[in-house]
Amino acid sequence: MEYNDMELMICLASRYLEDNSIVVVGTGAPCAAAMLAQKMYSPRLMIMFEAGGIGPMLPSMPISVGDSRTFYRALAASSMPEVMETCQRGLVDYTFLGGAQIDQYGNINSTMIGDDHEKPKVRFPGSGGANDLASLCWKTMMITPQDPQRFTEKIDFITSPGYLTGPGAREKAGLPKDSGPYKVITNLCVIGFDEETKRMKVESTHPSIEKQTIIDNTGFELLWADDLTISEPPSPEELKCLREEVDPYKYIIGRA
Amino acid sequence: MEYNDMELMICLASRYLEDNSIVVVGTGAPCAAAMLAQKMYSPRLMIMFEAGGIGPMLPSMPISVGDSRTFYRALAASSMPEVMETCQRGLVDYTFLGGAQIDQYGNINSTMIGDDHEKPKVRFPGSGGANDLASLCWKTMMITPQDPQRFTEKIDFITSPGYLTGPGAREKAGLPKDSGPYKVITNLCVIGFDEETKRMKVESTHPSIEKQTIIDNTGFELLWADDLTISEPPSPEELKCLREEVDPYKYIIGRA
Amino acid sequence: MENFNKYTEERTVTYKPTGTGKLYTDPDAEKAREYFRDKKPRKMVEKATTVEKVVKEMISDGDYIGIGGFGANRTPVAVLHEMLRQGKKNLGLAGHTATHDFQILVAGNCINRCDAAYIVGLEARGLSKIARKAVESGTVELCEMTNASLTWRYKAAAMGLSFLPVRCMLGTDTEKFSNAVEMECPFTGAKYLAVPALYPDVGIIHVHRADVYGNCQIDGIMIADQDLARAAKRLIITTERFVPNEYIRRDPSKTIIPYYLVDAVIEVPFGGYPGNMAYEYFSDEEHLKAWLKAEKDPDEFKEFLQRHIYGVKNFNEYLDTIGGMSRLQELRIQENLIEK
Amino acid sequence: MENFNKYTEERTVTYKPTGTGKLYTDPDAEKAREYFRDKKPRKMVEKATTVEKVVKEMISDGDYIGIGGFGANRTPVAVLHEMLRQGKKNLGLAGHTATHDFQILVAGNCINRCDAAYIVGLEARGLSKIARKAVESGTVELCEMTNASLTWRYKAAAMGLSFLPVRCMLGTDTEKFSNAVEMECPFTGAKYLAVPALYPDVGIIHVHRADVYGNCQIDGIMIADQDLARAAKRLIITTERFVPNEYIRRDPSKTIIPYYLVDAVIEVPFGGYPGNMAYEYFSDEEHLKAWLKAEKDPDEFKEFLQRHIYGVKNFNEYLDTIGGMSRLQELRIQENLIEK
Repeated sequence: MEYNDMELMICLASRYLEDNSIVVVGTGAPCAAAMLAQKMYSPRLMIMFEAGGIGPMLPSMPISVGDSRTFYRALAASSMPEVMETCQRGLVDYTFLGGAQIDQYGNINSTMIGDDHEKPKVRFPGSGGANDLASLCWKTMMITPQDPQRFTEKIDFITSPGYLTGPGAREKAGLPKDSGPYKVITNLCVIGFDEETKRMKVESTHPSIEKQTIIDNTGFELLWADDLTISEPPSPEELKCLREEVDPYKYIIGRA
Repeated sequence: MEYNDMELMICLASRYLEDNSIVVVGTGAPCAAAMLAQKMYSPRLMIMFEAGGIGPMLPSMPISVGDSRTFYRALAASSMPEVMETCQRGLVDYTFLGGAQIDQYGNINSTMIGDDHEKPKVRFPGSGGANDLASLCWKTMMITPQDPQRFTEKIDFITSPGYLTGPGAREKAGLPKDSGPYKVITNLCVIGFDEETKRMKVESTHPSIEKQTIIDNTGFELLWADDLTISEPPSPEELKCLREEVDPYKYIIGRA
Repeated sequence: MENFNKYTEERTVTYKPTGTGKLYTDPDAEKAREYFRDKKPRKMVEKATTVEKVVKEMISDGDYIGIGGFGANRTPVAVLHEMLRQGKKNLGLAGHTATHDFQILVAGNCINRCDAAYIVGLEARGLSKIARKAVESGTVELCEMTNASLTWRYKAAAMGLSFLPVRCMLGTDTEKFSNAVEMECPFTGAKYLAVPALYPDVGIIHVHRADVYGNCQIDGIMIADQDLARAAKRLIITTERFVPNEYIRRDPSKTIIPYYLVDAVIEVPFGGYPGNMAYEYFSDEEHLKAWLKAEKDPDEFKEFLQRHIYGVKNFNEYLDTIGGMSRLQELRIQENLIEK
Repeated sequence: MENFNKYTEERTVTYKPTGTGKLYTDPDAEKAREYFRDKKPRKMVEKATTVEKVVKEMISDGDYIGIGGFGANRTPVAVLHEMLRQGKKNLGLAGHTATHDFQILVAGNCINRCDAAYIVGLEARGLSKIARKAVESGTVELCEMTNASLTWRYKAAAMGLSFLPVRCMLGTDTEKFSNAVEMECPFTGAKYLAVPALYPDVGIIHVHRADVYGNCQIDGIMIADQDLARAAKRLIITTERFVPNEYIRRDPSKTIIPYYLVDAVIEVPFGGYPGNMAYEYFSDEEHLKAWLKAEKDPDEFKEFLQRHIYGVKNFNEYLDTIGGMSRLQELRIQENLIEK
C-alpha cells in the first residue's frame, strides 16, 4: 500500500505510545499520532493538551491546543498550570515536539534564525509550551522531516532542552533526572539516543532509504545502532484508520 | 436596655466593620459581629471564611469555618489557598482573632501554656489560620475578656504576630508593611495601638467601668488616649437585631 | 522602557533554618517524581474496593497521612474508623484544622507525630480531652504549622516543587517550632519564609461523586483537597456514590481529581458522618457532643468506642448505632434548611 | 522518627541572574499589596460600562497588558479592536500563546515589548507576516519566556508573592534571554529557576457569564485566567451575557472570578469572535485565513483593517462585516457538532 512521508512518520510515532501512558501533544502530526495510537493499539492512552484539556474523546483534529475539541467529553477541563504542574510532578510519560533546527543532542530551536536576538533573520513562534514539556515530561519525541539545514551541528538558539551538551548536562542545569529526548522520527529513519554519549543514534532506516541518504541529510555525525533494522512500514490497517478516522480531511497527511 | 458583656463586645466590634470592606472571620463572636454589622450598618460587608466560603448569605451562625453555611448562596465556594492568597495579596481589610494570652504589642498565644514545647502544661489548638490572618490581613481585631492572666507582660508562646517587639519589628521579620493589630475589644474597654510605640492604648472605657478596674485587669502598663471617651453602649436596635436575627438561639451571647 | 531588574549581578544570600521542628516527610521533588513515575497507576482501570482491604493494603504503620476535608466537614470517617479497628500505629499526620479526625486517631492511639496547624479542638464545640492529653504528655510530637503554611506545603508538592515561599509565620514562636527556613526574594530582596513541600505517604479524601476509575467531583468548597490529591503518594477516595464515567464526561470542569491520581475508590454512603457533607447532610452535633462527653471518663469512653467503632464490623453498622436512616434523614433535612 | 531536614545550619548560597531579558513589570509584592489596598474596588456596585469608555479610561499608553484566553480561544477581541481605534501605543504584552490577539495588536502598532512564550504564529493556521516583521525589525522588543513560566509568573502574583521557583527553561537559550534567576532549594539544595511575579497593569478577560458586579463564570478550560484575574492591577471583563446575581449564587463553585477583582464589566455577545468560545461558537477559520492572506499585501491589509476595525464604530458593527447572525449561527452549529 502506498503512503507518503507524513503518513509514515505518524504511523511510526503512534507505535511508541503504549496503552495507559500519558502524553501531552500539540496540534498537527503529534495529535494525529496520538489519535491513531488510541484507535489502533492504546485505547486508554491518555491525551492531554497544555491549555487544560485532559482525556477528551476527540471528535476531530483540534486546530488549537486550546480549542473546545481538546476538552470535548473530556475527563477534565482544567488549566494551563494544572497540566504543566502535572508534568513537573512527573506524571506525564511522553510529549511530542517539532522545530526548525535540531542538534545531535536533541536540542531544538523553534525561536529564531540568526545571531542577533534583537534583530533575528527569521523569527519563529518561540517556545510556547515546548521548552516546558521538553524539560518536565519523561520522554520527548520529535516528528520532523530530515535535511542538513534542520539537523545541524550548531543550532542558532536552544529553545527546548535535549541533552544540552551531553551526559549529565540536563541534571547539572537543574532539569529533572532521567528525562530527555527519546525518539526522533523523520521521513528517513527512526533515531534514538545513545545511552552513554546522549548523541543521536539511528535505530531503523525506512524502507528503501539508503544509509548514505541519511548521512547526506544530517549536518552532524550520527551514531548507528548495532542492531540497525528496517522500519516496519505502515500497515494497511494503520493507513485506513489514519485516512478514514483520524484525518479524513487530510489536514495533516495532505501536507507531505 | 440591659446587655451582657458578650453582647456589648459584639456590638462594639461590629461598628468597626465599614460597608464594602472585606473581613475574614472565624466562628463565634467574630462571626456574630460581622453578621450584625451586615444587618445594621454595612449591608455589603464581604464575609470570607478561611476554608473557602466567600460572600455567603448566612442562614445561621456556622459551627465550623468549613461547614456548608459558610458558602450558602455564596458568591464563591473556593478553597483555603484561594482565601489565604487573597489575604497575602492584600485584598482583605479585617480579621478577628481570639486567644489565651495577649501582650502589649498585640501578640497572641493560642498554642500552649508552659515553657516546654514538648510537654506543655496546657495545650490549645494552635494557630489554625490565626497566624496567617494576623500576618496577611491589613487590620487585626480581637474580641476577648480582659483579666491579668490573659493580658500579660510576657506570653508563653507567640502564636500570631501583633507588633512583635515594637515599631518596625513586623517589617524586619518580613511581614507585610502597614499591617498589624488594630483594635482589641474587651468586656472593659476598647483598645487601639499607639502609632509611635505600637503599644496598647485605651481609647474608650465601657459605661460604668473605672480606669482602675482596667489597670487591675491588665498585666502590663497600658497607654491612655488623650481623648479617652466612654464607649457608646449597644443601642436597642443593635441588641434587638443581635438577639432576634443574628443569634436567636443564644449560642454566642448566651456564653457571657 | 523601565527595567525592573533590581539585581543584575550574581550575589550571595543567607538561608536560615529558623524552625527547630522536624521535617516528617521528604520534600525532595526528584524522589517524588520517581515515585509518581514508577508507582502512580496510569491505568484507567476499575479501582473499586472495600475499606477493609484498602486500609490493610495501602496504609502501613509509620506512614504519614493527609486527611481531606476540614475536621468535621467532608471527612473520610469510614477509613479512619477502620484504621482503629486494624490497630494502625505510629502514623504521622498533617493537621490543618484537624478536629474530629484528630480525635478519632488519638482515640485509637494511631499517631505519634503531627504537623500541627489546629489540633485538640473542635472549633465552636470545645476541646477534646483525650487529644489534649496526647499532646500534653508528649505521646504525639508536634511540628508547629499554620493552616496556610500547610495548604501551601501541599501546593508545593502538587506543583512538583520542593518548597514555596510564604509570608506567614515570620517573627513568631510558630516559626521557631516549625520546620521553615528564612530566605529572600531573588528579584526584590524581600524576606520570605520557605516551607518544605509535603508529599504524604497516603492521602484520604471523601467526595460527592466518583466513577470507578477514580475521576471525582466535589460540591462546594475544596478546602485543600485539590492539592492534597496531587501531593499524596497514594490516594484513597471514598465517595457518597458512584456515577458512570459518562456522567463525569458530561461536565469535565467539575472533575477536581482525575483518575490517574487515585489508587483506590470506595463507595461509602454518608461517609462523612458525623461531619457535615455540603448539600447532603449536616453534622450530627449530638453525636459529636456525646464523643466529647464520653472522653471525660475513661471507662465510659472505652465503652463508647466499643459501641461505635471497635464493636462494629464496618461503617454501615456504625450508622446503625447512631440511629440509622431515621437520624441520617434528619441531618439531611437540617442540611437543606427544610422546616419540619 | 526520621528527620528529613538536610540543612540545620545557616548557609550562604548564590543567586545568579542568568537571563539578560528585561523585567517589564515590577514584581514587588509589597507594592502590589498597596495598590490592591488603595485601588482595587471592594464595593459590590454595578460596574457595567461600554468598551469605548473602558478602553479610554482604563488603558493608558505604555501600560503592560495581559490577555485572557489562548490566542484565538475565548479572547476579548472587542477590547482589542477598540484599542486600535483609540490608537493605544507602546503597550507591553504577556505573550503566552498569543496568536490572533498578538496579530491584532501588531496590526494597530500598539505594542513595543513582550514577554514572549509564543508569538507571531497562529498554531496550525500558519504564521502572521506582520507579526514576524514587527519582531524581526526590532519594533517589538522581546523577553523570552515559556507558556508554563508565564502562567507561573501570573500565579506568583495571584498568590501575593514576588517570585516562584520553576524547573523549566534551565540550560537553554530561552533562559539566557529571559529575566529569570538561578537559585537553589532551601531544603534539598536542588537547583531551581526563580521567575518574577507578573502583575500586569491591565488584564482583559472574556467570560461566558457575569453579573453586573463582576462575579464571573467560565465554561471549559480556564487556561491561565484564574491567575491573570488575580494578578492584574486593573481587570476588564467582557461577557457573552449578563446574568442576575441570583444566578451566580445558585452555584458558587462556578465563580472563577469574584467581583472584588473586577474593575469593569461589559456585555459583548460573540465577544470572542473570530476565536472559539467553548460551547458557544467555533472559530471562524475563513475569517482568520482572510486576515493572514490580507497581511501579505500592505494595501490590501490596510483596506482589510479599515473594513473590519477602523471603519466600524464598535464590535456589533464588526460582526455585521463578517456576515452577521447568519455566519455566527453557522459557527454555533459547528461548535456544537450539529450535522446540517
